[in-house]
Amino acid sequence: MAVGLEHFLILSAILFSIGLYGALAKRNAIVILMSVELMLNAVNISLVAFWRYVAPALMTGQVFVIFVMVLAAAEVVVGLAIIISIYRSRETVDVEQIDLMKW
Amino acid sequence: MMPTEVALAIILLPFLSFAIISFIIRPFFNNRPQISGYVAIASIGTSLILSLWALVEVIKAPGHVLPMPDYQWLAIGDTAIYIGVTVDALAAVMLIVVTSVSLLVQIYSQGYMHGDPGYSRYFAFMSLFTGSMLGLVLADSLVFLYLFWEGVGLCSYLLIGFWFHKPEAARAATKAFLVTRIGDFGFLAAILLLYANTGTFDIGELHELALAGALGGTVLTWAAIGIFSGAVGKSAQFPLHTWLPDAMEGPTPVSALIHAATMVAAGVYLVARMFPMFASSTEAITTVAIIGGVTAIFAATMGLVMNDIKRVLAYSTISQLGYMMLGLGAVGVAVASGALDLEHGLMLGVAVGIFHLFNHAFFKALLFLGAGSVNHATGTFDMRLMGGLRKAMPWTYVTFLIASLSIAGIWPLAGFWSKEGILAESFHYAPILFALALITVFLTAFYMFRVVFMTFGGEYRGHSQDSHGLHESPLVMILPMVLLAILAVASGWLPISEFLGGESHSFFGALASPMAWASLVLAGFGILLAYAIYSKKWISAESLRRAFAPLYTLFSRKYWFDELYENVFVMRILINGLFALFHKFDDRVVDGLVNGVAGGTIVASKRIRRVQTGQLQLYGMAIFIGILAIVAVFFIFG
Amino acid sequence: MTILEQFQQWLLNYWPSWAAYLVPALIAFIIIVIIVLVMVLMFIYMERRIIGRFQIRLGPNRAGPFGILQPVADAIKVLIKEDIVPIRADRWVHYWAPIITFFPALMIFAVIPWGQGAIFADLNIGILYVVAISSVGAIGIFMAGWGSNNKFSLVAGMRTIAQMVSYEIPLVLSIGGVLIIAGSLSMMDIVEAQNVPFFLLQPLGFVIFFIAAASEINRSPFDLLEAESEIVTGYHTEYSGMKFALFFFAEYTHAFALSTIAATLFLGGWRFALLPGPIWFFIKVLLVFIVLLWMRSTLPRVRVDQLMGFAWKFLFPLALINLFITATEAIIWPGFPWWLLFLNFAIAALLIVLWSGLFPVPGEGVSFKRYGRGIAKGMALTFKHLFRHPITVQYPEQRLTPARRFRGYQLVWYEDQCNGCRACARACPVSIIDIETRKGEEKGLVVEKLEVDFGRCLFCGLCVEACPVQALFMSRDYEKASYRREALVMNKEQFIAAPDKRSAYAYPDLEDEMPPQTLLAPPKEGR
Amino acid sequence: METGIVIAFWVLAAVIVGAALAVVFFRNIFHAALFLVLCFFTIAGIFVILSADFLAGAQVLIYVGAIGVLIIFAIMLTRETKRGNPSGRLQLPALIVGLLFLITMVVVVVSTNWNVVAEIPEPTISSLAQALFSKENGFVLAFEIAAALLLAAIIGAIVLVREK
Repeated sequence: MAVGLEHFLILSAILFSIGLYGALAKRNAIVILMSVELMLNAVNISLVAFWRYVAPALMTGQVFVIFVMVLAAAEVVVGLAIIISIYRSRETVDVEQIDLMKW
Repeated sequence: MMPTEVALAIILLPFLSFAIISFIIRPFFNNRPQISGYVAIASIGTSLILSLWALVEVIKAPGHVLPMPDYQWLAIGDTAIYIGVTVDALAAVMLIVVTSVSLLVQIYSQGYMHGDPGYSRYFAFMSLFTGSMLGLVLADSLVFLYLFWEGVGLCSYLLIGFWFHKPEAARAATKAFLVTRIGDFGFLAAILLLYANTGTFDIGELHELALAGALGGTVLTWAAIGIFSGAVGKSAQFPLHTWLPDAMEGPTPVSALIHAATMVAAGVYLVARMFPMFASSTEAITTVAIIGGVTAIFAATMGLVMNDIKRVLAYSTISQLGYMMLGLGAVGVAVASGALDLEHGLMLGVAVGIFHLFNHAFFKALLFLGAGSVNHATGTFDMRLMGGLRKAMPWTYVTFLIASLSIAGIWPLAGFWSKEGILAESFHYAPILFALALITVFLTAFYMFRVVFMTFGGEYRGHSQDSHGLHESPLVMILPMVLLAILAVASGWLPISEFLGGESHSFFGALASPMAWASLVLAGFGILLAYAIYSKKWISAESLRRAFAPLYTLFSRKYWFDELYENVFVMRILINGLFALFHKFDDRVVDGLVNGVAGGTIVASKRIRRVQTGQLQLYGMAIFIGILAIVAVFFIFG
Repeated sequence: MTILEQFQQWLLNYWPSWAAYLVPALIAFIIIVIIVLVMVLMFIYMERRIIGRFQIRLGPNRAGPFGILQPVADAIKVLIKEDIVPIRADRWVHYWAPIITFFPALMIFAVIPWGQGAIFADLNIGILYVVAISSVGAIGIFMAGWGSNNKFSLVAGMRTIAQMVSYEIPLVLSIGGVLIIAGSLSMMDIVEAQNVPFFLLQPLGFVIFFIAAASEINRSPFDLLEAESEIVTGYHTEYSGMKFALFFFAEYTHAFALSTIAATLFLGGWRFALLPGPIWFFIKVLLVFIVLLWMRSTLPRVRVDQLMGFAWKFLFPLALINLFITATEAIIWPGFPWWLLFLNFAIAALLIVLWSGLFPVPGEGVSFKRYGRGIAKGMALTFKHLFRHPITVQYPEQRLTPARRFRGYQLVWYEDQCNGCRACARACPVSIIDIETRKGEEKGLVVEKLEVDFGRCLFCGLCVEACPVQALFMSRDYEKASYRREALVMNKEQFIAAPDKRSAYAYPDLEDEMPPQTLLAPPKEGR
Repeated sequence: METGIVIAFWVLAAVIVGAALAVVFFRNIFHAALFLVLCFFTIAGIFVILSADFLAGAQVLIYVGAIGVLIIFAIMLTRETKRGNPSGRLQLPALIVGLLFLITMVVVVVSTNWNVVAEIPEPTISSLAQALFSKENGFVLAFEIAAALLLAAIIGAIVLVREK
């Protein structure tokens, strides 16, 4: 049994769903951030898999992965900065207690 | 052949300097404001040179018209609005007037405005104004023209209220703006009316239509009257004259440039530009003529009794503008009645009016600059606190005197020629107006020399301690005055009239006509009277005042026009009448509607806002549920 | 086609493919591990010896010839120690930390070209792989800091992360210059490209790389994460035994790895005249390492904020500028002719001087005028020491002659001189001299018993001074110890006169017959 | 070779999924973060299998070396480990949504027939560089924008975090 495109896609699907669950269910902002990272990585896997199996000729898939990485880095930097400053002001990173933006 | 870009450059240069001053110099070099002065002067100087070039080209050009292409400005559906510039004789002359006077005035302002905190702002506005005025002059379509028309209106507002910290200045600015707005409304209405009927804004086409009679009589009349109302507003003609005297709150150079030489003349220019249209409607042109005549004499009478030198000059400006209108009107009436053949008549009318405008620009600007210089020395505009400045400031005195003689129409100064032309035409075609004109000549001479004698003759009547502080103004102010004085003497000798298509007049031959003598005699009489009263005190002003008490009060209270407008129109009719109604309507209906809607929204949002839990995860959940839903839809129906 | 691959190809003829691929790989791996182990032990030895020489000491020289077995002894010592885990520690993290610290350092060697074709895997992302892997080590160290539940370790961990993240940037940027010239990421290609060693074409890059690397592997002067004076011994305070050994090992492996990388990227790898490649390679590696030691033995540790400031305000901009300049040169002179090195050296010197001028001395930055010259002087001094003779005294074989008036252990007593006047006993402030006399027949008094309790002696020498007949002397003997208290009580038999033992204390006229005092070790037999 | 890849894939996949689950379900955030790092690392392995070598390196460098470290750092700055890693009110619905999502994606993946091409791509760095930087049909603009984005992010982070 050879490993095909579907394997990688399903792997990324699983990873994505796990990340999704974490992002939706967890209360600690940092864990949510980590889950988001998981989702991004899942996307990367599927992108690379598509590149490898569908269009090895043009590098668009890999280029996209690179940009995803850049975005992930930026997102993590800003996100953690926000979390830390929230922690400074409110002594918590529990998203259920950070609801200043409700009605 | 002159490229179109040059014509555009003439307009754009001042705008450029405005931009430079207000966006670069004011923010970044505010500590060295004089730069902005230099920038403005450089730009306007360049446009002056270009205008001279344009003039030369026009003179060389056949029919004195330079063909210029039009540019599509905007297209609404399939109707495109074209804008472009016309450089013909009229425009060329106006260009020279505007640029030269503006240049001199700005040079003068360097001295006058020196050390003013708003120095840069001042020059920015001046540049903006000059640009708008040039655009107004060169515009060949009514839309374009109206654009710049409002532009100059704005600039005049800004510059009248330049010292906005003075409440009366601010009030005067508002007043000027509103009063002219009334006229502009008529103008705009006329433009729309014309467009509705002809489908074009292009002045040339409109003229052709008008002369061909394609434009219906009433429409034409109303359009012309509407346009004229705009002119009335800008040139402060009879019903709407009240703003100009108050406009003297602005800096004196502003008054010299805007409220004497150029902007107020824009009304006259407008009538001249649209002259064929006026000339083809008897009612319209008659209105012009009558309004002009009435304004001329009626403003002059008020000028008799003012004590504020600038106000006197303001009234004289109004009356002189009336004069020009009168000239245009007189010829126009003749043309309309067919007493004068068409194209010669058209030429003639424009020539008569604009020639006087041309001369008037110079000597009136000079008069204002003189007043400014006097004020620079004495710090007041009240003539009762002046006197005896002849010795203190000889240059100002001489130039002012020349200007006064010129405006009084003394041969061979500039004023004489144009005034004589107007008198001649009005004599031929409109005797009644001629009578008014003659009286005005007398009055003009009288009040001008009243000013001269009260200001420069006799002894200094101001506070004695600063009598020795009197001094001549700096060179930068004197120089433009001298130049203007030369123009005020010589501008009449230029063949402007023929250039515009009017009759030529030989230098001495003019003295042959009785008209000239009549005006000269009247003017001389006026001067003598003034001399008798205000210089030699043979006749005491007091006794005269007592003798003509009712008239005096009438004049000095400006025929109660301000009160009329303030109390009757504004207070009674508008505020207590119309506006009250509107207010009720607003209160009941509009607000009711709005509040109802708002109330509803509030009530609804009280419920709906519960959705906004502020829990990011809930939102994310919603998003993904949505995605799932979409996918499901695809699976089911796709 | 590396040697390994050739081997695999050859094996494919005989073995099934998986074995043919796996076995040689394993062998190569083992070889590399062995090389690393040996080199690391050698590094540890070298470090101690060479730093010793830099500081005019002898390093450890007892275990084995020239003390070459010292690291082995240390290893054994460490390995048989008890493995202590703090009670409140996060055992799991505490356990994995040393492994995660060690393995990245080991994995780096997968792409190091030891010689022509002698490379484990010639990845075409070689240097990227190196950078990526070496950035993993930080996590291990941080795990150690966190896991051992000790605030000093935690602080060390924080410092490490901050330091590594900061210095990784100039490191990578300085490598970028090399990559531009070489036009490839593969280590092999980079070595092949170095007809002129890149430290000539990239002087500034080399300096930056070297400093950043020294900081990456936490060598002094950047060894803040184990600043004894501030945070006990940093992240491995709570480690002992095997785990500590792993950390220790990892540190030297890392040092070795970065030396090899420096040799590969900037010093032309295994390429040089006559000698075979690998030898040159190791020579260069040792050279780099020795420079590291040189720095360590010279420069004091920097302060943490200075550390950050140095990375961000000095190295980072300079690395950027260097990259820019290199790229420009790549556009103008694509071939990178050799004479470019003069230009680059000039640029480097200029940039360093100018940029350091940006930091005024009172501020936190470096200023070339002050610190640059200071550092240069220090390095020069330690370098001179390298050739000086060590002053260490090899004690048992080698002794120092004490001062001539040394008031040493025990007394020297001339019985025939003594007249038993007991002056010494009376003079002794602690009265430890117990002397008994009896009437003698041929002379006055005969000393029956003379006992001194040297357990209480002050060596004040008053007894000697008090002796009227020059019968009592201090001795120059300083090495006497005994396990039993009684042995310290000495009697007159032990005081028998030995002229060579007596000290000139209180008898200046004896001085000239005595050997001069020796302070440093005598030149010749210093080993 | 092929079998090796297969084995590697299954091992890596198992590790990835396990680590991801650990990230989500571990009580100790620090451990969760470490498993996140492990997950990143193994994903780099997956990239290697997919013969995207450069991406593998970049993955390790960026995710393990930078992002992982940052997250650990943040965990330590916000001392939340005592509170552990609790689940919120949405735990169950989140689980359901996640599972549904997984199912849909798997279904989609399986039901689509991908036109897979057989060719094995050669080492990709140079072609990747071409794709990134070549002026025509390259991603230069996007690249520059990404750089600008990073700069903005850095500055924003500094502004956010530093004490006034």
